[in-house]
Amino acid sequence: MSDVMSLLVGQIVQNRELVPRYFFLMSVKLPESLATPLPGQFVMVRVRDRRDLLLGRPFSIYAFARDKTAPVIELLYRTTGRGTIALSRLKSGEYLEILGPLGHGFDIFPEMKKIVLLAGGIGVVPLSFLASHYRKLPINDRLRIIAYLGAKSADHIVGMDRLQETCTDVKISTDDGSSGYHGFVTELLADDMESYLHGDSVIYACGPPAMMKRLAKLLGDRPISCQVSVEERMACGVGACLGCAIHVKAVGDKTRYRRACQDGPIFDIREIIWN
Amino acid sequence: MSDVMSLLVGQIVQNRELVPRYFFLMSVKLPESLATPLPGQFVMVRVRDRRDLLLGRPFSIYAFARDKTAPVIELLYRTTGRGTIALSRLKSGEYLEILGPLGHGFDIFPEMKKIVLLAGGIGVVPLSFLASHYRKLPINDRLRIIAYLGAKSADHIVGMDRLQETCTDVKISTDDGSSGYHGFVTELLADDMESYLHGDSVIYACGPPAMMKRLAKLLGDRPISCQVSVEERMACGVGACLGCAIHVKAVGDKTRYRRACQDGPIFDIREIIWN
Amino acid sequence: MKSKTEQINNSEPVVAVDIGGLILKNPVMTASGTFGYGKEYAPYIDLNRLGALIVKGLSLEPRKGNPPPRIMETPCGMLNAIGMENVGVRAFIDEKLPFLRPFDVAIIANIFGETIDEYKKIAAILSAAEGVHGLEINISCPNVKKGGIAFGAHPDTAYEVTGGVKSLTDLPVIVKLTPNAGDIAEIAESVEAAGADAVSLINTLTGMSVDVEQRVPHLKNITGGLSGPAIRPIALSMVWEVVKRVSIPVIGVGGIMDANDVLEFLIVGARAVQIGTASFINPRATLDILEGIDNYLKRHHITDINDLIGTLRDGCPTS
Amino acid sequence: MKSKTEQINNSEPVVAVDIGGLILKNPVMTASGTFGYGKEYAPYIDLNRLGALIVKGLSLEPRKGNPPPRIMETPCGMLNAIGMENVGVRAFIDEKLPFLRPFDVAIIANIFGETIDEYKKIAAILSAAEGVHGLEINISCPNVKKGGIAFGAHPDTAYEVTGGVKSLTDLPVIVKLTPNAGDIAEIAESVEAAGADAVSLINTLTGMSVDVEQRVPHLKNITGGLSGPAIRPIALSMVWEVVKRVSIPVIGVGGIMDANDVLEFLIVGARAVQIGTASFINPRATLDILEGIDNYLKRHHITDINDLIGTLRDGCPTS
Ligand SMILES: Cc1cc2nc3c(=O)[nH]c(=O)nc-3n(C[C@H](O)[C@H](O)[C@H](O)COP(=O)(O)OP(=O)(O)OC[C@H]3O[C@@H](n4cnc5c(N)ncnc54)[C@H](O)[C@@H]3O)c2cc1C
Ligand SMILES: Cc1cc2nc3c(=O)[nH]c(=O)nc-3n(C[C@H](O)[C@H](O)[C@H](O)COP(=O)(O)OP(=O)(O)OC[C@H]3O[C@@H](n4cnc5c(N)ncnc54)[C@H](O)[C@@H]3O)c2cc1C
Ligand SMILES: Cc1cc2nc3c(=O)[nH]c(=O)nc-3n(C[C@H](O)[C@H](O)[C@H](O)COP(=O)(O)O)c2cc1C
Ligand SMILES: Cc1cc2nc3c(=O)[nH]c(=O)nc-3n(C[C@H](O)[C@H](O)[C@H](O)COP(=O)(O)O)c2cc1C
Ligand code: FES
Ligand code: FES
Repeated sequence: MSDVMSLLVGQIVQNRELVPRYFFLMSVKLPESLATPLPGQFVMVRVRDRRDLLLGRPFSIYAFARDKTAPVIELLYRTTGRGTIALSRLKSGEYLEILGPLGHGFDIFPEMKKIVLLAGGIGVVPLSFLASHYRKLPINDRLRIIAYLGAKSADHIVGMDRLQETCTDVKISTDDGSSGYHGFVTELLADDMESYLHGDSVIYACGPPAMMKRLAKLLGDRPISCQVSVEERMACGVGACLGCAIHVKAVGDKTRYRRACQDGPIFDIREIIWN
Repeated sequence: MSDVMSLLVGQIVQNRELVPRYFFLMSVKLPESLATPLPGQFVMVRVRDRRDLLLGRPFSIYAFARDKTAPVIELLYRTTGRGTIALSRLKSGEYLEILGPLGHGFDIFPEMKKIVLLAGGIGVVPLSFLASHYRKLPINDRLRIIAYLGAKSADHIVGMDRLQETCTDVKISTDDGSSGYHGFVTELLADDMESYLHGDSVIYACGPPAMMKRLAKLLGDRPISCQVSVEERMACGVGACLGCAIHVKAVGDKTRYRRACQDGPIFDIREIIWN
Repeated sequence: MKSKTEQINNSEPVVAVDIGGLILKNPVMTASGTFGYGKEYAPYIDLNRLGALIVKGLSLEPRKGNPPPRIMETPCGMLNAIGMENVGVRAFIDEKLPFLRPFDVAIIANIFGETIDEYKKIAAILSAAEGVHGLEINISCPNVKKGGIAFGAHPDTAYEVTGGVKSLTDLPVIVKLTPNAGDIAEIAESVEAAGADAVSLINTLTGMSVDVEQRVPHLKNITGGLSGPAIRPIALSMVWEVVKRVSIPVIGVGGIMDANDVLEFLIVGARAVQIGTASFINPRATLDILEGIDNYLKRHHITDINDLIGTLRDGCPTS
Repeated sequence: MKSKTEQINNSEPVVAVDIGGLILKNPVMTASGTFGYGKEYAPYIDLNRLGALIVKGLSLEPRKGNPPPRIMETPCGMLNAIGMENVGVRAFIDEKLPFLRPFDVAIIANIFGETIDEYKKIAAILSAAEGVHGLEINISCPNVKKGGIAFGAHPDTAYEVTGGVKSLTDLPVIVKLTPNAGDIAEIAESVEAAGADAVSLINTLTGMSVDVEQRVPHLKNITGGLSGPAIRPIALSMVWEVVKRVSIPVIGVGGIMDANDVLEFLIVGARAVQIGTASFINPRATLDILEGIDNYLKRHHITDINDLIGTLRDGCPTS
């Protein structure tokens, strides 16, 4: 039965406030049976015994390590509602219910030379994991990883430290100009876009819908592939409830819905209909 | 506004397992505005933010102290369901919502010489507080407090230590004979009953309905007054919902319902209709 | 521009609402049966601050109520089968109303009967009493003359009760609707036609819970009424249905715990709300909610709460 | 005596139940729409261990479903407005059924249509397919011919759909009842008269929730169906009403999270249960529940689960 997946009980190793009442970094120790997660995959997280917080909350995996004692995953999250606030109050030693890893990870292109990451706010999470994954590949030597990191303001920048370890270059933008480029992170990318159109680059992006929409427009049909991680409310996380519908293009002029969880959360940006 | 009562936020000072997975002793630090509780009064306790555990849980007050920093109440509780299990998992430093003290306390009879306490299991809680209250009265010197403590078995005896400090005598019975008298605690009391019928004694009792019913029968119309603390499910604790109905005798042959919370939880044993 | 915003921020928003001619200071009322006769909560809150105080349901004669256990907790909710215990309308006037009269708050008497005649008698008695500002008719009760089916289950019986009461009182009449009927909006239309000044909804949903170890219902009465946050989404959707069908004010009730919940009902179109089970959990719930509403109105630069009512937009949240 | 007790404790209790001629290994089924087409949960549990597997609701033609957001959490519950997205009955047979056939588990197809004719066509197609062991008719769907009111809202339309499907199939037919009708027991009687082999209840209750910051509904569809533990007391009381009125098997659905919840339904009189939302929270919920039931039966020395069904006693818990 060891290859059967199941809901796992994880124990919190650490739950640290990075930006007060806003960003938290949590590491969770899990049973050996946890499958090795791929960058872009996510987990459904529940606080044990909390029937009022009924559904699991989806979180991308920020980092993974299989240390001597057990597998440990790291989550980086923002408190936005009841569930994440409840999470932020948990202390090390407490238990969580974790389902995953779920969904498909990012496609890896070992033939590329430049890996471009576009992160809006908390969107840095799967991209940071992806960067460290690329760095572990044998192609590492010739690989340039350039990260564009957008935030509301200087004190809302999160994930910088890790990116600086794995990326060749990290470029910052803030909406209020308090750090780096003053404006949207997509504009920052736009300035460099030409240099990525030589068939040796790929873009990975994750961020708020507005950013994704701008990016889609910016890319148009320029010759570069781009994968994005999308967010939609989820109930099951495994493709059964059809709750997490993402509007995508289908054959001809038609459109259809795909499941963010099972068919995603990684999609080709050009497949998605942004509205 | 300081004399207006309100829902208080208490902080757990200690939450200790006395009998594994069964009895717990909790002390809670409360704001200065807490009114001084009387023996027999209770509090409604809620775990903060737990909408699934919607209603407060009523608990008699086990002890009270107004130490240098703040008032502290002690609760002694048994885990029986979701609410008490959730309570038992809380750690010191965590917060509770507390309403109270509520209800009426036991009547105090300073003219009595013998105070007889009859406790079944967790029923020891309000009686132990009562004993220490009597001990603080100026009549202390001439006061004999005799406690009869019934439990399932030796390892389910709880509250002994405190009773031994405050009582002249503590008599034990267990259902299985593993400690003290083998049988029901009411039988133990029955043996001594004659000595309490001289107008200088009063009985206070708290325990499971079966014990209370036996006691009522044992007392019949013997010349001794007896006050009991009753239990019934509660929603508001303040007399508004009428949820906590206790069936009592009314004028003539009639019966009516009274509220365990506001009209009790202390009643004259002879008022109640045990069924 | 900035100075204007500041001005708005500093001045208190208008929160008074008009319920069929009864002007309430604010839209927050207590729900019948969850606030006793008012006195029980007087040690906890200043009753003058409430929009209205609705008392426990009153019958013509005193009622003893159901045998215990009468309540049970359920996931995010509670069941109750109090059995309509109350002191009766005359004892209410003699023993309970004198305590309430000095307060500057609208007192609404919730009433119920087993026949239309009973409803009418109670209404007449209360209308003659000083210090009652409105009536709320609970039509969830079984109609003994029509085989025990609730008055509120059929448009015609609901119409009759409402019309009967209206013919005997000058007080504003709120009809409280039950969710256990087929089409609640149809009943609402019917009581509007009968002259109701407002409708309130929802009363509790019939529910049940069982002790599996002993194989007995948790309530002696077997079934009870479900209230609390569990039912809020149901109440909200019923209010949404009803506001589209009637033009009299709609009062939202069901599972409201905080200001956010109240705002949902107002945005959907409720003119006022009632706080029930929440008062059990926090006696100050009504006033905490009022503060929360005030903050919201200020934050959103809404100067009059009536400008918020019924402003649900189409579309979906953008994030 | 002691050796007898031990013997009982050691032998496995009988848990098979008979649902209108369909013998299920045990009374635990998956609820339609909460278990996909079965395959989605195959990595998590051994499908062979289920009492029955009910697939996502099927229509004659594929359906795209509603625009997102489609779901929202509520206190102890969730709202969904999937909009009946499904691959259509033919693609189900061609693409989904082959995966399920090798399993030794009763496969029940949940079906819905907008006209009686559609229901009949789907039933006929499925009856001809190998590997479908029963049909569950979802009558919560709006009847386009009768002004969009749900088939399940009226005894006559419920009767017609049931009779129509029964005339075209030899498979056992379960009719799934909606709680959004006035008197659910009346509908149950009506579908029993039309030949239903069993009824299942409840489907979701209509609910709603609003984002007060943006003043938009949380669901793009505005309203959705409420499921999860919040509705359990309501489902249980409806099952209790229905078992008193029909003699066909009743299947309990609504808010079941654990074995204790299942036992409540069985004790009240349900012959089997369906697990819905709980599978989202724990993919193994059905099997964990089975283990819990087994423990209970052993602890209570019940050798056949059928001896537990409908054994609710009068009176109240003694403690
Ligand atoms: C694949 C995926 C990966 C994600 N990765 C991260 C991450 O690494 N870090 C992080 O901070 N957040 C991440 N999110 C968003 C995160 O799931 C939500 O912020 C979280 O669910 C909010 O829960 P809440 O109870 O605090 O908010 P509430 O608004 O109270 O939640 C109510 C309901 O809405 C759902 N919900 C609310 N916002 C979102 C959202 N943006 N996406 C999906 N569901 C939502 C909740 O899950 C819940 O069911 C991810 C979402 C998805 C789909
Ligand atoms: C005045 C009073 C004083 C009490 N003092 C103590 C005490 O000092 N120590 C102690 O251990 N217990 C005491 N109890 C009992 C205690 O309230 C219950 O054990 C507790 O509420 C059980 O909650 P639960 O969630 O664990 O149980 P569950 O059975 O899961 O609770 C479900 C619901 O039933 C109610 N309930 C269950 N059992 C009881 C009960 N016996 N009395 C009242 N409500 C109940 C709960 O409050 C809750 O609303 C007292 C009860 C009353 C009325
Ligand atoms: C204990 C209790 C007693 C109630 N008594 C009455 C009543 O006498 N008359 C009435 O119209 N509604 C009564 N109700 C219903 C409430 O007024 C309200 O409609 C319902 O509880 C839903 O609101 P809530 O979820 O905020 O509690 C009672 C509810 C509870 C919980
Ligand atoms: C996401 C979702 C989709 C559903 N789809 C269907 C469906 O297609 N057909 C149907 O008859 N019921 C459907 N239901 C209702 C469930 O089968 C079940 O009746 C309801 O959810 C109550 O059970 P629960 O509280 O255990 O979830 C659906 C429920 C959910 C939550
Ligand atoms: S979350 Fe259930 S299908 Fe995606
Ligand atoms: S608990 Fe509400 S009246 Fe006693």
